[in-house]
Amino acid sequence: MSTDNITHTHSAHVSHHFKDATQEYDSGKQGIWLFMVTEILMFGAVLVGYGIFHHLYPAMFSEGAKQLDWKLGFINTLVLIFSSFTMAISIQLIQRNQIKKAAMALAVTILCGAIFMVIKYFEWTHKFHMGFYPGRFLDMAKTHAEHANLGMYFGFYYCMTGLHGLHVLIGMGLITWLLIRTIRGDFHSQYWIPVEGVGIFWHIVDLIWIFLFPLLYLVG
Amino acid sequence: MAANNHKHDPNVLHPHISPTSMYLKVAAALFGLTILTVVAHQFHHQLGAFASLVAFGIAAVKATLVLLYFMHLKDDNNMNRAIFASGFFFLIVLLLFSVVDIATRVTEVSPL
Amino acid sequence: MGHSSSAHGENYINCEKGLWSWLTTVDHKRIGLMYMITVMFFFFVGGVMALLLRLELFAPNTVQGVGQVLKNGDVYNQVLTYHGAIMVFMVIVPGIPAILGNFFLPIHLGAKDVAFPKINLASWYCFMFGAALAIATFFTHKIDTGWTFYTPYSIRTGTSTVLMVLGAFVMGMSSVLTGLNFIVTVHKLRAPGMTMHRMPLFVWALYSTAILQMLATPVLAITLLLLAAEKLFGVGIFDPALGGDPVLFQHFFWFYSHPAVYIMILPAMGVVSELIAAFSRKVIFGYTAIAYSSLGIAAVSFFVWGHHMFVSGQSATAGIIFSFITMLVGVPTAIKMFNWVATIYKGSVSFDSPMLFALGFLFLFAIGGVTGIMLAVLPIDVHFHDTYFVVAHFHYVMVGGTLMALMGGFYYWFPKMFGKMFSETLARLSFVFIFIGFNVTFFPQFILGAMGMPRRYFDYIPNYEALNKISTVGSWLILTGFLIGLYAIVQGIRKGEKAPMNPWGAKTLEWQTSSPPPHFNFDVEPVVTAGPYEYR
Amino acid sequence: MMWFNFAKAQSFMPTQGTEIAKQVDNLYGFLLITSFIACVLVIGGMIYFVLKYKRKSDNDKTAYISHNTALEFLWSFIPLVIFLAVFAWGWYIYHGMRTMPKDALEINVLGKQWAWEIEYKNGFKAVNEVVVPVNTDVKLLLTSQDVIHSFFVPSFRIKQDAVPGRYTALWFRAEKLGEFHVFCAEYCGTSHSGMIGKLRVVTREEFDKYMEEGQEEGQLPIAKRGEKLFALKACASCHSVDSPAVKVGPSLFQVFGHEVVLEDGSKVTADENYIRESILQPNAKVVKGFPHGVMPTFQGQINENELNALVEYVKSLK
Repeated sequence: MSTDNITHTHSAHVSHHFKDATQEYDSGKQGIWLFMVTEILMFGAVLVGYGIFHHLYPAMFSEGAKQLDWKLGFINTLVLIFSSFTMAISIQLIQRNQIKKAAMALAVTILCGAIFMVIKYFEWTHKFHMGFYPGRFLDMAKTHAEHANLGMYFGFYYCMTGLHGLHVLIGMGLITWLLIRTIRGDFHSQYWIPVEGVGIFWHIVDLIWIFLFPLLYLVG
Repeated sequence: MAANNHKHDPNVLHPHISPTSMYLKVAAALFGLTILTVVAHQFHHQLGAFASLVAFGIAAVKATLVLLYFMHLKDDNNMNRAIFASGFFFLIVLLLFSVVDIATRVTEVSPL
Repeated sequence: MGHSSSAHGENYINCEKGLWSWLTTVDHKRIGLMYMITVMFFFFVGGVMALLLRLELFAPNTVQGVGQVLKNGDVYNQVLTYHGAIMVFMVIVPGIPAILGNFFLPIHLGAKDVAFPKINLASWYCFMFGAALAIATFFTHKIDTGWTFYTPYSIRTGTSTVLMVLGAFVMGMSSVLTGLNFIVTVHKLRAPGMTMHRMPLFVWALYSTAILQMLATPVLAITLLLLAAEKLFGVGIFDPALGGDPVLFQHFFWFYSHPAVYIMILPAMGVVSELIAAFSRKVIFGYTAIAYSSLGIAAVSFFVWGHHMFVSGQSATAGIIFSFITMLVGVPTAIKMFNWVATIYKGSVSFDSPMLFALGFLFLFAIGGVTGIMLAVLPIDVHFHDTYFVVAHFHYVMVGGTLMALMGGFYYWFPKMFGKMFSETLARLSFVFIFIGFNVTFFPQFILGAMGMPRRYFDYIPNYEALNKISTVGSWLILTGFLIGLYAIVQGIRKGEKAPMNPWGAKTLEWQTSSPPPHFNFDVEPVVTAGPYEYR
Repeated sequence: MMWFNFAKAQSFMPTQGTEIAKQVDNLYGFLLITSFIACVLVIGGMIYFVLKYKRKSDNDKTAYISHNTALEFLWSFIPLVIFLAVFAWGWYIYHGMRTMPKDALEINVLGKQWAWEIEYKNGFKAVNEVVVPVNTDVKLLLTSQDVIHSFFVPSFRIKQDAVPGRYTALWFRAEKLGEFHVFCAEYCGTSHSGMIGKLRVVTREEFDKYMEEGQEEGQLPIAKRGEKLFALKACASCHSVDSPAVKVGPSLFQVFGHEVVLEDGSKVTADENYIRESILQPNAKVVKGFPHGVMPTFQGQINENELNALVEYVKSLK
């Protein structure tokens, strides 16, 4: 613990309508968790749809899952977990006032996000190339699809990975903003709530991928 | 963490700082579990119906690790835990009632 | 308390000047007023649409063209869709929480502001942006899906549904942000001594509403996104052509939209609790029951959405379960009604215009409530579903309930918001016109529904003519009432007498700061020692 | 039970065409009366209290009654009991509504924008008219070819959505002879309110005769067949045939042999080939003042014989 360099100037970070730093910190944290609930419900509703249709058309979903390359999904899972680790570490480093290292950790996190997106990009373009478009645009002749409604599987695939990818991009944007502020010296052992907030968001993105990976690539 | 500690000035935060070793251990566990998922998948023909159960069981364990250690729910207050749990609760409600409808659609008789 | 900064005349309105200071403000009071102006504007637009619909229905198109006001069925359907979508997403849902809630929730708690003032402002911009997207469809391809966007119609119709659902999505964001702010404010920013059980019932209602906003809106958001994806990329989830299920769309939609009904009515109930207590000068009867019934309604409302789908092709089993749980939601609602009436008992009742609106609310909500129970009964709903009976029912609840409470609350807090008094005569006159006009408009629609007239009809068989005529005439009375009300407001703001600190003699915290309140609500942070309705 | 019948008379429900309708009306009557009593209690109590406890002076003392547990329990419990009783009653009737009788006469109903297409088991098709024998169990199998519609017979108190991609079912046993309205109760677009059919309840003999006549349809004159087809394909939802009035599309009354102005201002005579082309490729030559792409193409959906019949029918509209 290196909380010894506290000075009272830090309380200048407390907004006017809060009494003290504790109240502000607790409020901020609660707000973030509330927002995460909306994320869970949003993704969860698609998962509910996925679950229902998977149950109705197991063979079709199995055919769809076989078209995906689990190795890419596997690599992406590892990349995201590693980025989650660096994100968590960055907060801990800021709490210990090791700002430079924290900035490094944040930069690595952004890099991991970028790697994830690049792999995703190649996955998607490959699928397009093969004719696996979503829904009714799926090229039945080119893909030799056995099930007439295979497009629905890819509908789910693109919706889920697309929405997730969008979150990765938003997360990368937010972390870039954090990185700039970290380098500028805005964060320290008495003020890190934005880092923690974005961190929780980033972990949620990771968490969702942890479920998407077996759901889309492995189960069939 | 940061619970109102009357001995201290509330204007000074005393975060609960987890050691780096803890993060490393959790990350290693997550990596290991991911590999385990893939290994289990190689035997999905033998596992049959259990294949998806195993895959989601492992995913659930991974998710719990992330929640407890990376997102610090382990050290957080009950309110935030309840808030987060409520999301899953209402998700289950959505699933349950939709399934009740879809699974009992019979045109001939009202079963109840 | 009781210190006043009005001595040197500085308040939240005049502390900063210029349009820019309003557009960049993070003051919850100013944001409340900005919501007020925008919501009033959209209410006007939606109201004009309603008048057009009623005008069209004045007569059936017996001989081609005669009795026809709108060009054809398509135009009618568009007007109907905009009326529904605007009134739901831009007026009733944000109505009370975003205007009165934003303004008074922090003051009621003795706080300086909501927990996240910048997010509060962002929520207003989200609302404006979403509304702009929705209104933009008006200038591209007008939408005609109805506000419910049912698939597969919404996928097949060649209109700009995507833009509209994106608009609703962004407005949903705004709703989520407001809810998030309120929950954290209630949890974390209460003044010393302000325990949860000393909060005014309006705050309890807003708190319950905020929980609904947080938990229900995301599902609507994803449903609308999936609908947009369906329309753009044909993903097939809701499209029967690919094995998708249009009824599943209805499940997802009503998972939000039923709780949304309570998002609309719970704050109104909160306002009414305030009004009844203040104008009876009496402690509210059954504070705990009212407070927890709000939470109860919020919780149970997530389990009843299927009662919108009794004839949709949903299974009989699901229908029966949903009908049963719906009955349970009736109980906390009934409790509130009885508690309000019991509060009046042995009170000292004044008939100031806000109280008239509150009594009007009780009257109309009683009718809306009992017809709601009827609609929850399976075989009755099979007959009434999608008829004018339903239209009448939800207008009794949404307009007779929410809008009456909004008007009542607005007059009640007008002196505090603007520091001026309004003309009591005009306000009462406006009430009389709205109340009578409302009943003339919507009561005949119950009968029309019983007779079997389906809703969303551009034209009807001659049997239904007489009642439709009455209904249309009623809509003109409502218009008159609202115009008088608008005049009363404008006149009050411009020329009203200076308002005292506590014109009604009420006990909640907002009446213990100056009118209008100072920038940070209180000169000295209040310390609370008693409940909100201690009239002894 | 005078008062009960009185309440029902005030309920404005349409004719009771079935036994189920009577059951529904009884429950509705009960609900109306209980609701009325509840409203009188609440609204009456409210009015009585506000008048009795009207403010006399600004210093009125009010009673401090914060709660009353017994009272609160009562007014939670009594409504709960009533609600549950009403639910159980409703459940009983609903069970009857949703349990399909065995050996019922089955009729297929297809909803489409904006007409009901009825198909009997012997292959006879009709549009917007369901004919059923009296005192017979009838089961309707509903589906839709485009969007969701809802088959609603107010006099029978029954309603069921017709959902594309699957079947839903509905049954009734008509007890009264006569004609009843069939409405579409689920919003389905432009002519939603025009999607009105009739349900004709006839005697067994008349029904059998109707079925026979339907089978002899093949021997009708060609223009008559065209007329039937015109109704069957729901052309009548958009084109008027007996007056120049405009519905969704142009009127076909007295069109044949006359010149029509197209959207580019050019003129064309409405001869057989123009009508044929307008049926098969509706967007090829659109009449001035009408939007593109509204009329669906019938290419591949009707055969040459049917096309002939339709052209002949349009020719006959004088």
